[in-house]
Amino acid sequence: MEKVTGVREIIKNNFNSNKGRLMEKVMPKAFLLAASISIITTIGIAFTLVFDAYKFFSKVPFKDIFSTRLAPLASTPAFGILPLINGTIIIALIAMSVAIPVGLTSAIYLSEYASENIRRTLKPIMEVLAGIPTIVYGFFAYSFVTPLLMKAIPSLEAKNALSPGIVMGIMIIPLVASLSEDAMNSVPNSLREGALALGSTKLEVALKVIVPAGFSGIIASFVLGISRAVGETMIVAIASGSSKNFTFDITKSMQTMTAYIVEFTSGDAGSGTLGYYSLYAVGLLLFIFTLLMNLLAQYISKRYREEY
Amino acid sequence: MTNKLIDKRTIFKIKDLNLWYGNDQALKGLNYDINEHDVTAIIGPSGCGKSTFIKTLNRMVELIPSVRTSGEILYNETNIFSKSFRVEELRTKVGMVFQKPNPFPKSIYENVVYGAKVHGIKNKSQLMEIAETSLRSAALWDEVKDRLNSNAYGLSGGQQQRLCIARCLAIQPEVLLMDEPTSALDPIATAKIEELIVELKKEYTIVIVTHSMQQAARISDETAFFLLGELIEAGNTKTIFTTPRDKRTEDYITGRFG
Amino acid sequence: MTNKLIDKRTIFKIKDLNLWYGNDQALKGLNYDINEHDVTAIIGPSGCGKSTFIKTLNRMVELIPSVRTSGEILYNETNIFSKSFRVEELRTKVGMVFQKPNPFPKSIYENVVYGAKVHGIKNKSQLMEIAETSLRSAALWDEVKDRLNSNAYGLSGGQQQRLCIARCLAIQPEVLLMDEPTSALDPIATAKIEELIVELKKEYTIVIVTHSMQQAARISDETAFFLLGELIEAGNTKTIFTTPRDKRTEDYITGRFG
Amino acid sequence: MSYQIEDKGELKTLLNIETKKSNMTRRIILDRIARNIFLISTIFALLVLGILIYKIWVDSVGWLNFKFLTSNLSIFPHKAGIWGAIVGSFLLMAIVAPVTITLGVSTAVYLEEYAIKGKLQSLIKMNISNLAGVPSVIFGLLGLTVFARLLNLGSSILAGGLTMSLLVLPIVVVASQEAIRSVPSFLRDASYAMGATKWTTIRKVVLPVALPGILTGSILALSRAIGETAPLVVLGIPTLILRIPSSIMDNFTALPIQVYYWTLDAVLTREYANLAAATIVVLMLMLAIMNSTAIIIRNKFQKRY
Amino acid sequence: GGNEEQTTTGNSEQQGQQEEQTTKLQGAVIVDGSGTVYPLMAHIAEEYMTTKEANVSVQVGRAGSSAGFKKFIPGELDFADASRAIKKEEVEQLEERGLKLGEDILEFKLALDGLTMVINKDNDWAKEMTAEEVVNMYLSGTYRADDKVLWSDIRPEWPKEEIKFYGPNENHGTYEFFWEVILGKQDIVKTANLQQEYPTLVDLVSRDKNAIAFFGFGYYVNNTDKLRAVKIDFGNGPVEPTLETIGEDLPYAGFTRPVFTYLNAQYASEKPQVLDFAKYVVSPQGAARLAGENGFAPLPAAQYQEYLKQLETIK
Ligand SMILES: Nc1ncnc2c1ncn2[C@@H]1O[C@H](COP(=O)(O)OP(=O)(O)OP(=O)(O)O)[C@@H](O)[C@H]1O
Ligand SMILES: Nc1ncnc2c1ncn2[C@@H]1O[C@H](COP(=O)(O)OP(=O)(O)OP(=O)(O)O)[C@@H](O)[C@H]1O
Ligand SMILES: [Mg+2]
Ligand SMILES: [Mg+2]
Repeated sequence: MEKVTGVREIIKNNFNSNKGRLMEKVMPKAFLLAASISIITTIGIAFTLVFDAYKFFSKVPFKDIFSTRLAPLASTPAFGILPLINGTIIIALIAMSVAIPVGLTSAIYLSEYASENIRRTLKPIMEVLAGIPTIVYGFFAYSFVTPLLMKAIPSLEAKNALSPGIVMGIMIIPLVASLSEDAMNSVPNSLREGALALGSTKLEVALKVIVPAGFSGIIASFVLGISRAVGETMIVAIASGSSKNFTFDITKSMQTMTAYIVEFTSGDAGSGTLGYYSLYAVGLLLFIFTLLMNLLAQYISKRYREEY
Repeated sequence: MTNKLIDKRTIFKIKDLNLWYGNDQALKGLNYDINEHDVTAIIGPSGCGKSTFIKTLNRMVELIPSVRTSGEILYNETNIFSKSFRVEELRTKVGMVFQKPNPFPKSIYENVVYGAKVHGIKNKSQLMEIAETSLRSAALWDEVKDRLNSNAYGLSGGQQQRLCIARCLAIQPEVLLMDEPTSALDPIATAKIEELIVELKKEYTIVIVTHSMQQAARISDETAFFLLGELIEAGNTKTIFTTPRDKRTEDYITGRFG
Repeated sequence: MTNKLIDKRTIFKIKDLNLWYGNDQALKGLNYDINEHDVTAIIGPSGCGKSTFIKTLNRMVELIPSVRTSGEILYNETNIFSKSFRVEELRTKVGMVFQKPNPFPKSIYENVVYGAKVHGIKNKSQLMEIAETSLRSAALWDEVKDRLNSNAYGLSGGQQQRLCIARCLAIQPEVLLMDEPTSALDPIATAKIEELIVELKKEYTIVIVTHSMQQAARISDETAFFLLGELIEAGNTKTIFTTPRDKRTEDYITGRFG
Repeated sequence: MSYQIEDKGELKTLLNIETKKSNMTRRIILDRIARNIFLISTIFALLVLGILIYKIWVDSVGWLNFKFLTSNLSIFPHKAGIWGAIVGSFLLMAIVAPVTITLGVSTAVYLEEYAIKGKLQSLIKMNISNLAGVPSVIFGLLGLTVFARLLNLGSSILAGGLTMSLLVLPIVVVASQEAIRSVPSFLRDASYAMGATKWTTIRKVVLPVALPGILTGSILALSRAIGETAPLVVLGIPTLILRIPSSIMDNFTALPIQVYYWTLDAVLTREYANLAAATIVVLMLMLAIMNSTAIIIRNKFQKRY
Repeated sequence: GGNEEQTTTGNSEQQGQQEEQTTKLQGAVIVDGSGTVYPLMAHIAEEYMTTKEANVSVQVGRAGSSAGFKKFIPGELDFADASRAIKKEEVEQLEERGLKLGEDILEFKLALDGLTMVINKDNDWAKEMTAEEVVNMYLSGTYRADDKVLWSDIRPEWPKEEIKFYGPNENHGTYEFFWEVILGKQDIVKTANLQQEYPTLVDLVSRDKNAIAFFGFGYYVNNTDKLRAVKIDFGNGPVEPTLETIGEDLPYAGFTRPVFTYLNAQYASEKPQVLDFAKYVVSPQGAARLAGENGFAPLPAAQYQEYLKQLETIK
């Protein structure tokens, strides 16, 4: 058996020359550096928000923000955050009251009733729905859903909490549906069989066995949905207006925390003014809130995983 | 092919049963009667269609989308494949215990009363009564009576399997199908279950799939031997084990293959 | 314990080798010499540490983070665990063929020249020469010469395994480690590989793990029998198979356990 | 051991055949009804998608033409075109793509290949999944403070691109991690066994095999970035800008921004709603193309080993 | 919308006038401020960029008058648009930074806006009102302590139904003008529903028979199908706000207000494109020509001429 001459020598020489070895040392460091960008980003966000929020709170006493009057540009400005929190919560509630029932029932349908073919067709369509930019939903809410709702509810204002809430809910359906479906799918088939063998209908299997067994995953999907709803910006910026009134009337315009940030950064606040710093205070609150929600979702799905 | 005593009533009458998974035929022209209050053991090498067969008896096999069947299975004279026979009703009458214990991730109590609740019983004391009776019948009551509200996953494998049996008994089935109910259990737990089966036989008709020749011999009245989807030989267990008529049965029983 | 002929040069000298996976010791105080141009078969029941042992010879075992070793392995007189011995260099000299053929999802050509390219050979015609020679040595050239650029996954299992051997040969190692190289193959492909091993032995030192006593007897010069991480007996294959000194070796060889 | 079977008669009265039968019909009907409700609810989402597309299409009809695609912005609806926004969006992607793919893939390689299981690794992992949940406006604020003001990039394409890159980074990281993890370890072993170093193995074996997954994730990340609006609004993209950007330091407008302003201004000039709709159609078409590319890649390269 | 384009493409006379500038200008001009002024300013900017200096990028925002000044004062803008005159405090803040109004900061009136009272199309009684009636109805306490004013409080023959008062909120120059000039800084009715966004106002009034709102003429002309403008009697009979009646010497003068832009003259002297754009704004091609299309009445030509002269002095 002949051998190509020189291969061993070339390889040996290459080992002795130190090429490659440098790369071997440098690359892990480069990758670590890249990986730390994500941490730096988080720190950056936290720092940005805290830094400027601090400037805000050094001028506005903390207790002043627990007021229902929000008039950042008025001659006597007021920075009560309650209207924003109220608006955020109400719109998120509307959204979740659309997304949870529809998302959960779709998930049950896909996981327990649908044939493999139907599942394979519907899931990608859900993905498409989830991939539509939120600005498109915003346009849809304002130019289609609101006028439609106005016909049903004459007292509805052109900018209101209801329409963006509903559309936001529609936007969140795929998220809830697909995560809940994953949770239900991961319930072992043996439980399904056990229940069916007792003469249960599919409905009973789903409601009494599968949903309870996949509960943590389902709840985690709700929590993520809420976090999405709270953080959603463009739909509310377009369709819910920017009324800073403290109201529970969903036919009226409300402002969410995100919409406040958008309204103010899109020009209203020159840097260095109190209104400008108020953005960061609101941003900080929003950041902390969504962070907690995300951690909660992770905790729930980790904590209660693998029960069976 | 079958060899029944005259005084026993036939509960399942299987006529020309064929079953396909897609294009693969898993059951081939089965004809067989199962008698009331018998323990019928289904034996045969792996892949011969034992599980498929008993899952057909309560139509659980239909959960696999590719399955097609032909032929008839008469349950108390009614064809279980006929439109008027609702699958939920069949499964209520024909209970099933699986190879791996599959309790629900709920409390022991909730597991046992699941079926009763599903069937519309809401009365608390009635449910409690059902739970106790079923757990007693499954010989589990004494071991769990103090922790009915703890999670079923805290039980040992053998206890879980008896819980699954109790869960079945709670809805008063007439037949119990068991697919290798002891294969995941240790010998002691296995012995308990076997004892239980012998006891349950007084009240229920039992069809059991088993890999263990010894188990079949120990507990069953009738034995059916399957091979490659066909029913090769069936009849009184003693007869089958002592004087099998078919060469293949003999080979299998004596451990020459499988 | 070993029993070498005097005229053969020792290429691997293993001294007091211990290996732990976390807290579980998988290799226990091994002492063993492997001679140049021998085919050494490693046999023993499942889990006895065969794979662990040969993966230690090219330090592939270190890819598992929990692994700890003690003792020495001298390769041509140098301790492979010493700092000055670079693991890449060791692996270049000590090639390895795995149980399941593992070609890269690239063309046949790219598979064979992978090592050469990695080690800095860029010249096209030289690479082509390397590819052809290696494929010839692995007895695969005739079968694939017309489709060097098609994907390696289009080859049969046996061809893929020979491709993996060719890929090893391309960087001209001195030793070939083979971990049950034929266990995933059909008998005809196995026969081809065995033939090839006998052929390769002229140029390479080969250490082969096998589950098949027959294979060990057919192709190896030396055999080492492992049990629970210990080297029980080693020596000339004929001797081991005809007159094992240890009772456990005899039991294993005659199929009494494992 | 012997077990006392309780009197079955008692149970029989509790759960007699009649109860079971009478309930059965009700339960089965309930099941059928529920099934249909669940089906309708599943279809609801699709229906909305259909209505949304139909409605937007109807609004855009007559406005979406070659002139609209190739003309410059204008405050007059009939003159207005989105060429500037298209160029802006593309230039934005020209920043986002290299930045996120480099950072994202590197992070994934670090996490999957180099990081030792431990605090740092789980910190980074948790951090990434949290970042994925941070609202995009917050990224906007980060961009505004750090890129626009601190680094003095203003509302340039570079500032927007970097902000967007950080926003979609988690998507690329997670997808790449998934892809890298699915590279079978026997391929790595084969390479190591030939004396290849770790970096060589990653470069020549792991990354090429993981490439389809990485590409799919990257495309999905880009399609998220191309439709994101809030961070750009927060960065302060001007309302009217006519100059077609020629470098990454220029100010710009992008497709979703145009949708936003036109939707808001529809009250001033009604035809703006049509412009917004037409812009959405263009945006959605771009997304459709990107997503189908991703699907094609995913299907074409699925599992070859 | 009523503002169809009538742009002349060539614009040769323009080029002739600017002949001495052969070098093409480039760079950016940053404008922000009043949303009311935005359409006009944006239109001027677009004309400037399409017909004159294609390489200059004029960026027009519309944060609101007050917000515009907040950015203008620290030097973030070249121009601040305002639908009201700069306030004393704002002038003081400029002076703190060493900028003097009239020297470093130049004020230009751009055009004239007519404050328009709008009512529902179905409101067939309040089609004409006197200016005094308008003022009184919006003043807090004129008719009732709780400010729940009925139409019949104003004129007995009008319906006995409560008036719904609407208007833009404090963020808007329009509100400030209404409050300061028309109401004389007295309190507005407590029942007034003040909104941030014009769409909401338009919508609210178009759906409520008893609604009345005030806002700029521009928003009205774009929604004439939904709203009706009240003809105001300033003493010489009812006048409908139109481009022909709005103006300082014209019949609607009572509710006429100028809209402004403020130029940072330092930037204008440093950045030729800023100066050039400023000149364009006050030139006959600029505000004077485009005001009408955007719902404003132009100022007298002499006024623009004077501004132009002022700009010629900047070097
Ligand atoms: N879901 C399925 N899809 C397709 N074929 C199946 C399926 N389940 C079983 N089969 C095939 O049907 C045949 C009978 O399978 P079955 O599970 O009934 O055998 P078994 O006798 O129970 O074997 P074991 O003793 O291993 O449990 C086998 O060939 C099997 O491969
Ligand atoms: N990655 C690992 N982590 C922990 N323990 C391991 C690992 N790999 C192997 N072991 C343990 O080390 C012992 C030896 O394993 P090894 O794979 O070397 O056996 P083997 O002789 O090759 O067996 P087989 O014939 O099944 O391949 C076994 O007990 C095994 O469980
Ligand atoms: Mg089976
Ligand atoms: Mg092994």
